[in-house]
Amino acid sequence: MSPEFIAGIVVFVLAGFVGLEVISKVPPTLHTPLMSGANAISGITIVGAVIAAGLAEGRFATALAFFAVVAATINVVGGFLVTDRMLEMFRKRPSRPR
Amino acid sequence: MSPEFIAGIVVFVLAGFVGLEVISKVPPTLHTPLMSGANAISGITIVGAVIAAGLAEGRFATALAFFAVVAATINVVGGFLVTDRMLEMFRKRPSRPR
Amino acid sequence: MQVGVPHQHTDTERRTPVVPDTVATMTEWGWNVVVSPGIGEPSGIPDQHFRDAGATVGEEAWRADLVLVVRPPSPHQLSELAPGTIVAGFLDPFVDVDTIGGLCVARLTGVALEAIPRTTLAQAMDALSSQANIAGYAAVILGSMESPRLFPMMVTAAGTIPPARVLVLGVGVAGLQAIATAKRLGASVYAYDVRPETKEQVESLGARFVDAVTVAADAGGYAVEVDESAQAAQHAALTEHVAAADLIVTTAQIPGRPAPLLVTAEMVSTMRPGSVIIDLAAATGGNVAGSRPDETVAVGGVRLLGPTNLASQYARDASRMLARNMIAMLERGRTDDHFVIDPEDEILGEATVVLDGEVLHPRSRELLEANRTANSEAAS
Amino acid sequence: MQVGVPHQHTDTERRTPVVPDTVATMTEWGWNVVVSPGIGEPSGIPDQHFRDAGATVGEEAWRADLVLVVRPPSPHQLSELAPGTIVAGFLDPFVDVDTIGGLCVARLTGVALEAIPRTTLAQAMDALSSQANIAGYAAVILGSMESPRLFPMMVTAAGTIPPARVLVLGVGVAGLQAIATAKRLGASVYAYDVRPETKEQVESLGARFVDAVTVAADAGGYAVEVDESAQAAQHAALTEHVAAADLIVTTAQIPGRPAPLLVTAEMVSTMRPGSVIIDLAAATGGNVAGSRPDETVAVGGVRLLGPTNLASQYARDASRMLARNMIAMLERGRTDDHFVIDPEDEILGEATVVLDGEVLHPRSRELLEANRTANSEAAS
Amino acid sequence: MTELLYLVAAVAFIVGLKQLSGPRTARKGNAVAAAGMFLATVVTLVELEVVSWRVIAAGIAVGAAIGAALALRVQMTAMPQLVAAFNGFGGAASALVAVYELDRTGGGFATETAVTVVLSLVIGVVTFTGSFVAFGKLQGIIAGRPMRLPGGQALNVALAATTAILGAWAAVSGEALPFWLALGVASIIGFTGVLPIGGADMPVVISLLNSLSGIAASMAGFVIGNQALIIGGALVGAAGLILTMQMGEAMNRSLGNVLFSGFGGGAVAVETAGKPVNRATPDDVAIALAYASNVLFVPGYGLAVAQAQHAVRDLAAALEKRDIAVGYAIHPVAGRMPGHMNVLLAEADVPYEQLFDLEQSNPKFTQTDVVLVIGANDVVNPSARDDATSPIYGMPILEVDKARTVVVVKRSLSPGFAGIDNPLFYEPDTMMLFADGKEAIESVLAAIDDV
Amino acid sequence: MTELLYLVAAVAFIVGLKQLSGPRTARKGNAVAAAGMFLATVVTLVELEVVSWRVIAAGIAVGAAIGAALALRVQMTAMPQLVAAFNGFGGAASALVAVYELDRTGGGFATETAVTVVLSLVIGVVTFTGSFVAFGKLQGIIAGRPMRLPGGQALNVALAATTAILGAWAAVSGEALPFWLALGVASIIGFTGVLPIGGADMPVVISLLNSLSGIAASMAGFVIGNQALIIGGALVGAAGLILTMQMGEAMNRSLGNVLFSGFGGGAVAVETAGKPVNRATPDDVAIALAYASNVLFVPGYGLAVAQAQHAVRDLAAALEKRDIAVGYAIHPVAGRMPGHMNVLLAEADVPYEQLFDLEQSNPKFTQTDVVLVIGANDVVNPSARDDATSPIYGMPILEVDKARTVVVVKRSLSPGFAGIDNPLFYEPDTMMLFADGKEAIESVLAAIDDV
Ligand SMILES: NC(=O)c1ccc[n+]([C@@H]2O[C@H](COP(=O)([O-])OP(=O)(O)OC[C@H]3O[C@@H](n4cnc5c(N)ncnc54)[C@H](OP(=O)(O)O)[C@@H]3O)[C@@H](O)[C@H]2O)c1
Ligand SMILES: NC(=O)c1ccc[n+]([C@@H]2O[C@H](COP(=O)([O-])OP(=O)(O)OC[C@H]3O[C@@H](n4cnc5c(N)ncnc54)[C@H](OP(=O)(O)O)[C@@H]3O)[C@@H](O)[C@H]2O)c1
Ligand SMILES: NC(=O)c1ccc[n+]([C@@H]2O[C@H](COP(=O)([O-])OP(=O)(O)OC[C@H]3O[C@@H](n4cnc5c(N)ncnc54)[C@H](O)[C@@H]3O)[C@@H](O)[C@H]2O)c1
Ligand SMILES: NC(=O)c1ccc[n+]([C@@H]2O[C@H](COP(=O)([O-])OP(=O)(O)OC[C@H]3O[C@@H](n4cnc5c(N)ncnc54)[C@H](O)[C@@H]3O)[C@@H](O)[C@H]2O)c1
Repeated sequence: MSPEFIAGIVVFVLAGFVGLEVISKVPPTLHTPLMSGANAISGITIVGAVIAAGLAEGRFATALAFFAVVAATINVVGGFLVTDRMLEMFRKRPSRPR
Repeated sequence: MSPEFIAGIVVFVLAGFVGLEVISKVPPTLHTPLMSGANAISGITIVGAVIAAGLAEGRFATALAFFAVVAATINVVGGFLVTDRMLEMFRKRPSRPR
Repeated sequence: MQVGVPHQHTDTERRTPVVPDTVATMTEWGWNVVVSPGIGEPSGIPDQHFRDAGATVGEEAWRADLVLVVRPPSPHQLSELAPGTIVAGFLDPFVDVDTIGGLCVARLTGVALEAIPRTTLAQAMDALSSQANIAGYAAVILGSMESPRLFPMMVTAAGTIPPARVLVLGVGVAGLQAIATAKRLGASVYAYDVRPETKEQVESLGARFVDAVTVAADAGGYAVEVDESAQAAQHAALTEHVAAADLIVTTAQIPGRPAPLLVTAEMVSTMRPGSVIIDLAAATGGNVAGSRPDETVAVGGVRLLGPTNLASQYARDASRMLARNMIAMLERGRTDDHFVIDPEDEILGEATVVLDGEVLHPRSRELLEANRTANSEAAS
Repeated sequence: MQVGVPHQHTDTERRTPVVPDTVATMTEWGWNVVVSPGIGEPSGIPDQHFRDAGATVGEEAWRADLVLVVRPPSPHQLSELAPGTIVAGFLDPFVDVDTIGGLCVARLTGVALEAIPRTTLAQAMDALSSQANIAGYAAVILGSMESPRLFPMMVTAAGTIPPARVLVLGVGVAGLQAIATAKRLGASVYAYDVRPETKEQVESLGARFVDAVTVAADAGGYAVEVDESAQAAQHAALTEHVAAADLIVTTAQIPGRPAPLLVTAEMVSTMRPGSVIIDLAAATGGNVAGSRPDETVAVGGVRLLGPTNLASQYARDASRMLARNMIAMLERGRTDDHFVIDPEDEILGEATVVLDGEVLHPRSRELLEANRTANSEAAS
Repeated sequence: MTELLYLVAAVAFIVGLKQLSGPRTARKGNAVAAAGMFLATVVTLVELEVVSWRVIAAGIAVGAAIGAALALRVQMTAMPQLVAAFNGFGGAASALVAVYELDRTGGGFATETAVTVVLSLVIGVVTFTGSFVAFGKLQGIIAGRPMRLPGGQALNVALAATTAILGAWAAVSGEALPFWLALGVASIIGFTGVLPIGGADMPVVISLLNSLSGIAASMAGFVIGNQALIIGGALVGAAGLILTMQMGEAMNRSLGNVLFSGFGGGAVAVETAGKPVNRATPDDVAIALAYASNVLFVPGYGLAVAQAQHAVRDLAAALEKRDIAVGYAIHPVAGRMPGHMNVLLAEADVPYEQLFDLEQSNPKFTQTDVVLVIGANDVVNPSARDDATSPIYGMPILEVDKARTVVVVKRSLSPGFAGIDNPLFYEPDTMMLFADGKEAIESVLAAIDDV
Repeated sequence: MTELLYLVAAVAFIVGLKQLSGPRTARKGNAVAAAGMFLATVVTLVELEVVSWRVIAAGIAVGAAIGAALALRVQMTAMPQLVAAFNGFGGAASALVAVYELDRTGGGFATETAVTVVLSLVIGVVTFTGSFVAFGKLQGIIAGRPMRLPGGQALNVALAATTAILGAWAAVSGEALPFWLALGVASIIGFTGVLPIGGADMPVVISLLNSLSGIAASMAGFVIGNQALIIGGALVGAAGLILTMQMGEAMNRSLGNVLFSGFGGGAVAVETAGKPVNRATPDDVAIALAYASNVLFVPGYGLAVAQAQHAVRDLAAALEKRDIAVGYAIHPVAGRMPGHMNVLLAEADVPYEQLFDLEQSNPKFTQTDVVLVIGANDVVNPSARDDATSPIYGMPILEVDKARTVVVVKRSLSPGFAGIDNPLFYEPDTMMLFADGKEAIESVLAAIDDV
């Protein structure tokens, strides 16, 4: 195995632990927003897609890369936006007549 | 910066986050044992000391390496043992007359 | 319309069927209210307060279209009323044959609070409940006065006083309030009722339920009579609890039937001297052997009290609640400035035991007929 | 040693200074106890129980080495006792000059429970506390019987009954128990005392303290008399609370002085008709203008009760606690099978107001001398 | 330098995730994570030796337009399926990256790289197809009830085994074919794995697929040798797993149970007479309370049965500490005797000033953020007001349905003393917390400390 | 392969640390971490191209002997200083490794490596000297009270600045001298930094030094290019920091306060009349209760003042849920009126069967694991039994001092009604929890859920 690959494994394991530990007890009301936010983060694959698109040569490769970028961007942009919408409710309501 | 050095920084940051997150609220009774256990882990420098000792050539270098190994070993062996002693109290007492 | 509230106080009756608040409401409706002087005195309501609310204070309270009463008027009083007069209040329509007879003879209309159905809807008019509630409270206060024991537990420099033990038999409205009051005072409370659902209710007040015979209630939520073997089983289960009690409050009733005997003379004899029994069912025969209405009977060292109108002791609040029940009932029949009875109404219709001299309620009719039969048998 | 427990019951006295438990202890000590017949009846203790504990039941209770009493014997009774006899119990040694005189004349020894010091150490013998405690409870029960109001708040179908408002003036032992009992019954309780530390104590029972003049207590923890301007300020601060109260219980006392006047006639007149005042200080002049010992006085619609011996109502527990106090005191003086008084003892020495005809307690001596002066002045 | 900037982005993800898991910080956390993503993308673009900017620009423009439109248009109630769809795209992107590499190299990878290529292909495509099946179920395009497949779970086991064998072949052979075959077989697993699961369990499934899409991204990171992907993907993979387990717990189902039982077709423990109710957990109630500015408690007979008075008083005290105004609305016939509630609340030392009777309470409800009904039923039954055929029509009630949110604590949907059903329970603004009154209030109290 | 085995060791450290922070798993966690350390060491030895085994063997033998001897001999009360000493050795080892590299290379490092060499030298030596000063203070070799230095904090600032400048010089120059100078100056900081801090604050200081020794190890890892050191050191550095902050919090002191105020010379908020008391936190009490098999509550006037009756009842219920037997010992004159405690406990619905009076209670105490005294004072004062000169000599008391552990909850050491001091508070088996009764019990209740 290449040193980079091994370094990758080390990083993978450590990041995994961070992921496990960073989430403590989450109130159920936050389950969906948290899932949605995490999902948007998994759109990091956009970086891969962009790299591929930047280097792509040939019809098929370009098409692949294009779709990869589109898909990843949908995930990222849509994901963060929708999460924010869901979280709008977490603003303290002022006392008000209805 | 060498790639290894950068990889080291990445690993350092991630491990740091794991360290921050892995300790949640600790009851005060466990403060000292936890400190002691963590302290024993910081004796990981024994690995460095051993490497140095294995490669050391020359009086001064050997002496340095020797003392490094001694100091690190004290930290590791003493640290884990004393932690264990402190933790002996965490065994549930059975009902008993005194 | 003319409304009269006559003076009816006796040794055991201190309530009024109106309070200044409800008088003000009737005045607002355009009704003229006349109250007898001094009627509010035991409740701490001076005549002036009634005047301020719009009433006239005077002696002509019996001369009215609607007469409000806290107990059945005498046959003589009824006979002096103008035909068509409505008499509303406690009329004891299923027991007091004279009153029913009197209403018929004088061609009056009688609206009995006792005949209001015990439904969720009619609760605001349910004077039996409101007064039983007070009676339950009163029984425990009276019992704690009569008892030589302190009710709460006290650990003191002069020794530890254990909590008094209170047993409540019959857990209807009065029984529940008795439990609550005894618990408040710190007593250790046990209770029993024949209806099974009362177990949960007893426990919801933090008291302990005595497990003995239980029999499901009838459709109206009232208890049914139990047979002899079941009664024997009741007695057996209750014996130890009776013997251990410092105070017993009994409230068990079965509508239309004599009160069940729950504590026999033998059981009373096992009680510690100084113990007290308050039998709230004394008027209908009593739950305790030897109890007599409105008397105190000593049996060995045990005292048996049979108060029949304890609620009246707390005249101010009893009157306040009674007046609220009354006004809720009147409001149901009010049209413009009149009080009109619709015999088909599910509440007022039920409560109107006699309409213009005609007996409407089947149980009152039964009572009259039974009485006639008895009279004619006696005569023959 | 011969111990006698004579019958002393009156209308207002139902207690005994011994119960079977303490008789058994004395018997164990080798003392012979004689109790008058029927002495335990109001407490629900049959004579047989005393016998079972080792006592003789008989009439010769006055002929003993040690006579235990629940109230001062009459001078006549004292004069018949053999010289040297010890009389122990409530002797009213700072007020009742006849008793002190009687003890001297007959050359007796008097051990007064009233003279036991109120120290932490002597608490087991502190009968004033144990009886005041019961009196505080009794005052509230009595008040709730007399009041036309229910004490707890009740939200019901027949309207909302607000909680009764109870005002407790003087927060010593009796006052605290009165507060606790009224709170238990669900009343809304306010209290006031002149000693500042009582604020915390009142709040520790969940009641509200009325902020008015406070003055630090004397070294013994007793209140001191306040001057006229302070008294006026007290009255001003209390006026609104008096007017709002359904029940007032007053317990304020100053040792050796007449009870302070806390509720003036004018303040009484502002109260709602039907309100009740229980003045536990009536015997020493009363905290309320117009109250009279052991009588009920009606002022407008307000009733003033001045019971002087409420504890005795709860004869069983009052006797039980009193007997425990008594036995603790006797134990302190017991040597083998005798009861010996060491005038130097910090507790028994204090309590022995008269020793073999000689007055030891300074306050009793003052009393006697004041009386002699008054007599001689009257004579001259 | 790139690597260190990627590290900064990774730190933003970590901080963002942490903040997303607390109600107070969640919004900020989302923004922080988004900023990290922006940084990572910009760094990539800057560092890149680009052949064609056109493809990238077009791809980002199209993707951003679609994503934004969906995110901003869709109704709140359709959120879960939207997340599923987004997740599917994420999985697809990872798979596409791997396909691209496969296409570029023709399959001649080092063994360990080949393993990661297979993993990112397989996991990516399973996420893709699985997410769209979940989307379809929630959106109603595919029937929500569990679908029985021929062969049942055996089919899935067979498919998984086939994929594994194909993967092994790919890793050792250096040929492209087995990669493609593995991709094909795995794409079926998305269907066969999710179709048998009922609609009610979909949120848990989506969360699991979300975790998988993280792993896929991480594997894609190995494929193209990019640490940003490895770290970000691993983070989401692990965090998503924890979240999935917590969601299962909240529904009282283990993960295995959800995936393999096939029974989650809306099988709720309580019979809701066909009508849907909003079942709440103590945490939901705690959040509703914590974000209210005033709260009214409505006690009933169930409070007495559960002896929950002390717990309620404790909860009220906790709310007051947070400057939330509390009161108690007492119906005249709540409980089983006159003054029943008064006895209990006095025992728990609730100050009389906080008690309101019917006349005082009813005007308050329209101004009340949360009404907490504890074991009351008949006295809050709107049919007494609205339904002339109801046996209790005409009885005055506490009009709790006028409040912004109503929480009802009782053990089931069974009726009260009057024996009639209560339409309040099925209102959209009503949350039902099914539990014994005392236990329920105690758990809400425990949960409120964490909000 | 070495790297992956190091990774396994790192995972063991992570798991070990996590388990160490919970009472139930702490012992296991320690073992797991130790196993990780063993693995890392063995892997190193196996992979090493050794010049001389002798030095290694001798070093390990000597170190293990010393470490084991110290760990097993020292008394429980001397644990904190022992930890300090061990920590000092750890710091020294890291510094020595860096010195060794410096010696080997003569200072010609790449800039970034030079920075890490400086850091491991400096941090290592500060840890070393600082730890031994802390050790000396706790062991009584150096005076425990804060020592004022000439120049105060300015001196430390100056020293730190000098070190930084020397470090910068070292990083750019490629010469050995600045390294040595930095080492020298930094070794002084260990003294000047810790001497001004009072003995009472030493545990926090040791924890901080522990965190620093982790960083030193991590830097040493960079120096010799070993990931095991980087990861392990970073873990401890971060975890130690969190722990340090929590310890400061438990003592109500911020970290800055501890380091720079110089007032921690046993400056406890409560006047202890010269005698030491064991101050406990709610968590300590929670653990003591959770590991008991029976508990007696002793209420006094303070319970009434604090109106803590409901809280106590809740705590009792929580203990009963854990199968711990509870009861209440009521002294005849507890409170300010006869039956005072009864009123309150009845209000809180404590069953009468759980109440024991003086005669019933006293035989129980010797069998009782934990007695929780809440706002009682005179009635548990042993001088009434033991001290014939006491004004309350002869009063019967609740003999709580016979129990295994006594916890006293009150706001201060001030006396009760009788106005006299209470020797119970200074007993070694007594823990004092200084707080308002209600708040104290509520925090204990909150803490017990986490045990
Ligand atoms: N106040 C009076 O004087 C009086 C007298 C007699 C009758 N009533 C009648 O009683 C009724 C009172 O109304 P209400 O709203 O107070 O009570 P309700 O309508 O009887 O409803 C009580 C509810 O409490 C729930 N419950 C029971 N035990 C529980 C527990 N341990 N934990 C949580 N919930 C529990 C029950 O639902 P689950 O089983 O689903 O938990 C039930 O639906 C009225 O119909 C009134 O007319 C009143
Ligand atoms: N029972 C009776 O009838 C009666 C009558 C009169 C006198 N006494 C006397 O009163 C004493 C009773 O003994 P005790 O042990 O119950 O009480 P105590 O000796 O008076 O002690 C009470 C303790 O409670 C603490 N405290 C006060 N408020 C508190 C709060 N909010 N939270 C926590 N702790 C609080 C106080 O310490 P901090 O200030 O440090 O918090 C005080 O030391 C005896 O001396 C007895 O003789 C009794
Ligand atoms: N719908 C409403 O809102 C409403 C209002 C008030 C009362 N009620 C119901 O009406 C019913 C009767 O109440 P009540 O107080 O007028 O009852 P009651 O006065 O007729 O009887 C008192 C109690 O005695 C009990 N009893 C009878 N025979 C007994 C026996 N042999 N042994 C033991 N106990 C015996 C009864 O079960 C009853 O609980 C109850 O179910 C009550 O809940 C309903
Ligand atoms: N050491 C002990 O253990 C012990 C035992 C019992 C009583 N005590 C103490 O003895 C003291 C007296 O108790 P007591 O019940 O016998 O008192 P008491 O009967 O002499 O007086 C009753 C109360 O009236 C109050 N009072 C007097 N003048 C007043 C005025 N002008 N306005 C308002 N209130 C006034 C007093 O402060 C006192 O609280 C208290 O401090 C009590 O705590 C101590």
